[in-house]
Amino acid sequence: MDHQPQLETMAVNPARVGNSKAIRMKSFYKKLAKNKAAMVGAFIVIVFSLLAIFAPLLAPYDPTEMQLSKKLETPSSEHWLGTDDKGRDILSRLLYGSRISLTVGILSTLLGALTGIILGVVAGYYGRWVDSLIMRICDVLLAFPGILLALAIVSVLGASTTNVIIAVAFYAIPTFARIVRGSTLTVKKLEYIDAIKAMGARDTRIIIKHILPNVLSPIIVQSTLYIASAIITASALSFLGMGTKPPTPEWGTMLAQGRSYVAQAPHITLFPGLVILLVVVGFNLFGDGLRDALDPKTKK
Amino acid sequence: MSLTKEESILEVRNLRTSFFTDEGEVKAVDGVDFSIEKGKTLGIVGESGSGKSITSLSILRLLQEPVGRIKEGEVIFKGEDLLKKSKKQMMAIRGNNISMIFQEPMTSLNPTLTCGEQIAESIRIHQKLNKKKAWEKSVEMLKLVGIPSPEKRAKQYPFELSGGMRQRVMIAISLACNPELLIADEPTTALDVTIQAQILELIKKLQEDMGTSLMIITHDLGVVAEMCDKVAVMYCGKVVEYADVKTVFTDPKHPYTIGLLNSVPKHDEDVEGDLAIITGSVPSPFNLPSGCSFAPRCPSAKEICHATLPELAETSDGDKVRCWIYTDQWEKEGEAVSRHE
Amino acid sequence: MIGVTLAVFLMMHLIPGDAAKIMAGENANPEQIEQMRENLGLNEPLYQQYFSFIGNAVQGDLGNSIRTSRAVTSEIFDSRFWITVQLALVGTVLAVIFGLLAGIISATRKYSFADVSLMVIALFGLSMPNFWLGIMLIYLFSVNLGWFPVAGWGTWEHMILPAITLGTAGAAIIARMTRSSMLEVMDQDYIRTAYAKGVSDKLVIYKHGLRNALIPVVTVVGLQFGTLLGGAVITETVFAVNGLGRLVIDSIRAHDFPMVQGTILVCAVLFVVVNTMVDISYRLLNKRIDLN
Amino acid sequence: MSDQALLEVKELKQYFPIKGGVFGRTVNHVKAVDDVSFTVNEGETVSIVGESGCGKSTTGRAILRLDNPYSGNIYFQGEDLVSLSKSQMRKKRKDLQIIFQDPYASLNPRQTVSQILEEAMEIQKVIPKKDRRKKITELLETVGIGAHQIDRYPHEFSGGQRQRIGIARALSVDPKLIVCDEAVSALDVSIQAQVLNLLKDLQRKFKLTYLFISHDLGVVRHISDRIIVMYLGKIVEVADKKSLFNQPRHPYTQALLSAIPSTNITERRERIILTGDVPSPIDPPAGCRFHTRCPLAFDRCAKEEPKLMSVSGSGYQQVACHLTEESKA
Amino acid sequence: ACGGNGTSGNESKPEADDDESSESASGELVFVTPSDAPTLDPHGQNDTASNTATSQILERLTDYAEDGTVVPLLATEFDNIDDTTWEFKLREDVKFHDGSDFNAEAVKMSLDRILDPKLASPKAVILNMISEVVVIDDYTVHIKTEEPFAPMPAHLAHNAGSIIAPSAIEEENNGGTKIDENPIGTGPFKFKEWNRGAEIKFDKNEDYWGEVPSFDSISIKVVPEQSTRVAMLETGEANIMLVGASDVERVEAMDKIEIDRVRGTRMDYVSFNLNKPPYDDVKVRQAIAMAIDKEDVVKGILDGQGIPAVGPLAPNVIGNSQDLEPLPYDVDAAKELLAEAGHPDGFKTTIYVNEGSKERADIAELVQAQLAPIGIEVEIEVIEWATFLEKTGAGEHELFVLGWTTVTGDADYGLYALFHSSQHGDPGNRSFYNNPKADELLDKGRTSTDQDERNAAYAELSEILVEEAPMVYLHHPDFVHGTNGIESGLFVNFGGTPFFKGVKLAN
Ligand SMILES: Nc1ncnc2c1ncn2[C@@H]1O[C@H](COP(=O)(O)OP(=O)(O)OP(=O)(O)O)[C@@H](O)[C@H]1O
Ligand SMILES: Nc1ncnc2c1ncn2[C@@H]1O[C@H](COP(=O)(O)OP(=O)(O)OP(=O)(O)O)[C@@H](O)[C@H]1O
Ligand SMILES: [Mg+2]
Ligand SMILES: [Mg+2]
Ligand code: NI
Repeated sequence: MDHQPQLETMAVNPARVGNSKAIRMKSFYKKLAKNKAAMVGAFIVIVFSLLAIFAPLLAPYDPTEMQLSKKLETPSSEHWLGTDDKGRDILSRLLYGSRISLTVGILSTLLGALTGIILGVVAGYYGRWVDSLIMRICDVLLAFPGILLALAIVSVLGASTTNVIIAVAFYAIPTFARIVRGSTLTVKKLEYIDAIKAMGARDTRIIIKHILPNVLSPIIVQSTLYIASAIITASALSFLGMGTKPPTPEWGTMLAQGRSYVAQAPHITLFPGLVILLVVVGFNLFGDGLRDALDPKTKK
Repeated sequence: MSLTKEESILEVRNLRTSFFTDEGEVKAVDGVDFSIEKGKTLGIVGESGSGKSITSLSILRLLQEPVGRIKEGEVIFKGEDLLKKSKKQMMAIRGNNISMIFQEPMTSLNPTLTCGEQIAESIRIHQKLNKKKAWEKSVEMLKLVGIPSPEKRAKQYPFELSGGMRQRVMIAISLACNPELLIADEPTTALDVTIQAQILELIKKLQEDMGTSLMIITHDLGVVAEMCDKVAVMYCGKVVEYADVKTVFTDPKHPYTIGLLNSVPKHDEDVEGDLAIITGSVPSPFNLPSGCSFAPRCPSAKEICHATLPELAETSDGDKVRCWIYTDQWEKEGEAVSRHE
Repeated sequence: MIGVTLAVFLMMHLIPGDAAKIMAGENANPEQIEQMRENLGLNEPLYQQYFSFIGNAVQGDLGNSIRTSRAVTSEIFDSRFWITVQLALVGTVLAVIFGLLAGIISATRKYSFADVSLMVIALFGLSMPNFWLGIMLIYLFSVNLGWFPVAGWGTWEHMILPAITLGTAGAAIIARMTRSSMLEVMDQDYIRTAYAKGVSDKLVIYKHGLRNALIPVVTVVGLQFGTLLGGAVITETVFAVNGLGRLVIDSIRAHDFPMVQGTILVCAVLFVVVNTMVDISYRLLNKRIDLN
Repeated sequence: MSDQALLEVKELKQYFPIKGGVFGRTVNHVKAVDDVSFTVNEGETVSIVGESGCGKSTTGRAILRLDNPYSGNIYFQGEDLVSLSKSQMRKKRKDLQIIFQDPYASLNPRQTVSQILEEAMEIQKVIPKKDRRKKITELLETVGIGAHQIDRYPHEFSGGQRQRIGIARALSVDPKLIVCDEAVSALDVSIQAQVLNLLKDLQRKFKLTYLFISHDLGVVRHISDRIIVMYLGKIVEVADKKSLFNQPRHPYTQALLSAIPSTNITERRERIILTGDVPSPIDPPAGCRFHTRCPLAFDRCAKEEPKLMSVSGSGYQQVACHLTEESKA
Repeated sequence: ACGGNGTSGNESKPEADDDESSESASGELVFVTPSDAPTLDPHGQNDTASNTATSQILERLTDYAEDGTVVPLLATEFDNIDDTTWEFKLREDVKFHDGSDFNAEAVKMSLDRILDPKLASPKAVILNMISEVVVIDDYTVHIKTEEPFAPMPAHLAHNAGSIIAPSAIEEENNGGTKIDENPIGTGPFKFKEWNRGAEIKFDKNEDYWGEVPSFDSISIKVVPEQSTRVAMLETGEANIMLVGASDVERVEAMDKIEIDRVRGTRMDYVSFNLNKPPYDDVKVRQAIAMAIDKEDVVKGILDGQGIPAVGPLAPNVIGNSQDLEPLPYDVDAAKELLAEAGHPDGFKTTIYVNEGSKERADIAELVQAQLAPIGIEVEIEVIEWATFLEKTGAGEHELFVLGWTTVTGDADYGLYALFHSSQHGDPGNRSFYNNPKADELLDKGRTSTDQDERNAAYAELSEILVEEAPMVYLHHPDFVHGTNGIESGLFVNFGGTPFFKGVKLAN
């Protein structure tokens, strides 16, 4: 479900930002490369991205073509992962589905993160009433229990892939805004910001050149984690009939539709389920690894 | 003046502690020898990163294993090697026989326990007093360290106290069980001078009252001069000079000690013109120079200094110095060579 | 709170399309729509509508459901609200218990087999779609093992599976959170102080470590409660529990706007209340907050 | 002190609001700097000393308008900085620079040394683009960093070197006044001495004026011409170096001086140990702010605030204490 | 919130005990359904959930026997005393649940109510041929029609003919509790409580005039998730459910589960909105009809649990003709037709389908897939049942999937409401089909007392309906109920309505 992994990640620790950059930059890649879990995560993510890109080349069948005579076939050499309740090739659907699910995950995160970043930086940098206003808005957004907000948005806008993206993105905004605001507040207090201000730099320069790059790393971590939960939220929306429309082979929809066959043909839910799990785990591992690598405090 | 077991409460011999990091081994403490006489005060000075804190943590075996490890050496406390003790035995010694005050009064107290509880805790552990008795004792301790209205303060949380008060609470904790040895790691660095004066005065007074031996770690030479009987000067994990406090300030031997003393701007005498300085900077712990670590910055270094590490050897007047200058070897060497990076 | 009501209100009123038209149906003639508009008070200016909405809401009147024409408040509070609150509470309790346990075990045995396997489980718990987990639990525990009833509400047995479904993600988050918070705390100076006092490992972990590590975890529990309320939509559908979540989704599908408005408002208010409570307990737990 | 005043601070107050209550209203103020006036002449070094939290940095920041002052005037070369608009101030910043305490936090970790310096020049447009590289090399040479290190990142330097880069950045716009906020406090003694020497050098070379903020009286004695002692947002004593160290007038100054542990082993002085802590700047004590800790305090101190008054002596000295006033009367 | 938790915990305990004790006595029958009844007013919405619920508590003058014939129920006998008058003799020993007597007056009040234009009952269509109900004496009524109406007894057997207690009707008329919440009938069960969205509870009627049910109560539980329903049946938490075709095979294979299969008079269809272009063009409709492979539907979606439709009527409906020539499955021809209609590249459209029925959702998907080759891009919108009825009744749809059950087993019912121009919208003609010729034939079939003449009219009509294709007639599914823990006695009529009064629970 829509987790709130933002709470798990740190805001920038003032001591960490400038202070330990030394150890940080140099050993970042090393640390990341050493973190086996993160590498597994990265591998999973990359493989699925490639699969998504090359889905049309790789998919053996048309993902929406029904062959009712071949419904619910178990995995065979012809249909590697079997067929679903309408005789569609599950492998092909999963391959095409990766495009949609990843797009939903990534685009919604991107959209949400971007808006969140802008709001967060503005709130954190200018403070005072701007800050109060933006943070109140975020509080209000956060006050709507997770998926309810998405549901309400989808029900208002209508169910479609685009609207699912918008809905999920919407929910991401306060999360990101808060993190960025927090980081901005700490970065803002650092002396190099004052130094450049004393130089006579304009606010825009300070924000774009000096604050943004230094608040980005928690955002990157958060994004990878959020992509994972976006995929799950999207699939939950599908379950409730408010997600992407059939016959779009979105993973969540596949999982939701196949659930009546859990007992007689487990493979048609097993595979989408596994794939969601794998990708989400992949993003999570990668995100965790990124966080650890970016956090100079982790030893070993 | 040789040190024997009878008069010294703590004797550290050839202590070596390393950290094993991604970048390689950091020899944080690399051969440290000193001893503390009963009831006396030893000061350890040196620049940041010279291994002062790690030395003290090694004594109490409080290093973060497995990253940091004591590789060799002996820590003889009252005739027994602490490094050979079991975990349980160590627990009984910590806080009871040897206790410690840390640098940061802000972060060294548990924010979720009241000051009284934190003092009472070590009393209950070591003196097996019941809750009420321990509490009374801890209030008494607070009074002893000069905190006004101690009953009230005992019930407060650390955040409700100022930095100076917190450091007093730390002192109360560490002295609660009448330790024989108190290790104070930069006890006043985070405090203002007027507060620092209060705390140093307090420590001195309590030490006299209780007869505690004291080991003070600091980078402030003034503090050493005011507080200590003996001084160990550290550089890059090694003791480079170990002597009586008077000797160190009036007749320093090691070029590093000399440089250090000269580069401190003094508030009580006028220095015209520029300060005397030590050129260069402390080498990276990953990349220590061969030979004497101070050689690259040393104005009088010769070839042998760059090549071979000198021993910590006794000079004629009883000081111990780790420097070739005070060996017979020195005369045989040629001109000074400097190898500045 | 005002923001919340305003947001709920605006969401329902500023959406593309005319509520009256939607409610009156597409083929309705203009008079009918006008009539509907009047009934709903939609031809008053927006701010006035908002104030009457607030005025009524304060008096406990959230309007009448279009679907059942009963009062929204009685639809919500007669039983559904309590069912969902119960479910969410039990879910939270489960999540907290298991999350904390796992987190502590993991943190104290860093990089051990137990740690790694617990964290892998937590990761899976985090990655598992709710409904899928629910269906799997039904098949495993109800159909195959027969331990719990499949669906419905009433006895504590009914609560277990939905609560597990609901709490799993929370437990996973809490476990991960506890672990990292615990590890961070164990790095603090005051832990070293405790060791230097001669405190035993166990006592250091539970008395000094856990107490401080819990502080950030408590906030998560509060926020988790909101997520749980959201998750109730799914859980209640899978387990045929007639709570708020079902009401929301049914109302959304039926375009029963007063009902959607009411339920979402109630959820949001509940969330805010819970978080305020968490905030207070947080303060009690950690008086440092007062300083900032 | 015949020089024309480069900087004149008049009745500067800096109150920070404390938000509280349900609606985040301002419930109180931190009176960080409370009615402070002083002048800095061209080419001299004026230091501000005092305990932590007494308002030293706040004063420095207010002068540079990093935080806008609550009230008061700041005349720089006769022009009131407080009345300048944001963009006018931006132009003025060329003449006023600041060096910070933390050699880690004061440089953007994502910029190379040359980028840091170039950006400074770009903002103030002091040097045409094509000459910048040359100027950067010169600057670095001046502060003692080799030209081969021009494209390195801050983390590749030691603390002392980083502080030098900070100094180079401040110099890059040819300022007249540099505020050094604890510029050497974070450095090890051996490095601190190097940087102090450098600062002195530069002052001679570029005719700089320093406003030097520090809590280390040793450092202050070494570098300053005149010294301002602050306590809890107020100036308690202003004097030239000699007068201050040889004949401190204010009881606080005296206590401060005597509290510093001395390396002079042979001559032990009697120390004045103050009791208690510095009171909170939110509710400072009435009357003389030091009276709660002053060993010499008497009735009047609790009631009446002493004014800063000149005292006769060998040099320039001003004290805010009823004692000196009474002894004079 | 802690308090809330505590108290409700306490509350739930005794409840649990109650459940157990009552179960051991003689038990509760649990029927699970995907969606709640919109109403418990037998004159309200005409949908399966409402009909199933109200059929247990309210009775009609007549009833359908297992073989499809009409038999007396609350009447003892009925007769056609002249062309336009039916005489019904009533049972004398019957009391309503509130203790009042069942009599002719009650019959008149109930029938008048459903015919009352102010009530605007969606079910009025079933009985609106009645012109007057005349009370002859306490236990005799005459039901008069304008025109001769042959299938009158069959119509009165429908749920719409339910007789409601006069007290309840009066209470509603006086502004009191609505029938919806206070349905009082004569049936073997009486209304106990309705937890909207979750559960409807009926208790057995101890004073039932017939054989008193052998068990205590019925619980109709709303369980939206199909897999949850199946799981409940499997564990015995539910006794009866309508098994979706896709689950039949699996449910059949389960240990304790019995299967009850009834060939239905139901016809599932995809309907057009003839008021909305392009569906006002017969060619478009034909094209779509020809692009859909009904064999596929039966095999793929019904899993063989049904038969493909040739026309609008199932083979067991009186008046059907099975030698119709259905529009062939011919994708190329369909394309051509579409091109002729001016849509060579197809178009975009939306299909509505109600939530909770996997079959219909599947049909929608299949339609979507099968229309894709002729260029029609279909978007599926899943809508909650009550809203679905509202929207399609109001003609907001373009396409929708729905079924029609000929509950009277007579062609008149199977066709009149769906295709007569007087029945637009809610009454049944949701395709807004409007053809005077069809109206004429429908009227003829309705009024003629000669069955041959009727058959001829319906045959001709069926051909027109196939040609004009106001909807795509897909198939006639079987009604398959799965039962667990039931010994005997479940009766499901050809309309798919289950009757629980005769059920014997297993121990
Ligand atoms: N946990 C650790 N991992 C790796 N290296 C460490 C760790 N702790 C300390 N070190 C290294 O050990 C060396 C000695 O550190 P130590 O803390 O003893 O210095 P110090 O003399 O106490 O300095 P300071 O005056 O700054 O407190 C330093 O080079 C430091 O980088
Ligand atoms: N932005 C701010 N908001 C609120 N209070 C502030 C702010 N900046 C400083 N203060 C308060 O003003 C007082 C003076 O602070 P300032 O930083 O000027 O002290 P300082 O003399 O520089 O101390 P230090 O030696 O620790 O640097 C302190 O009590 C501080 O807490
Ligand atoms: Mg240290
Ligand atoms: Mg400062
Ligand atoms: Ni509670």
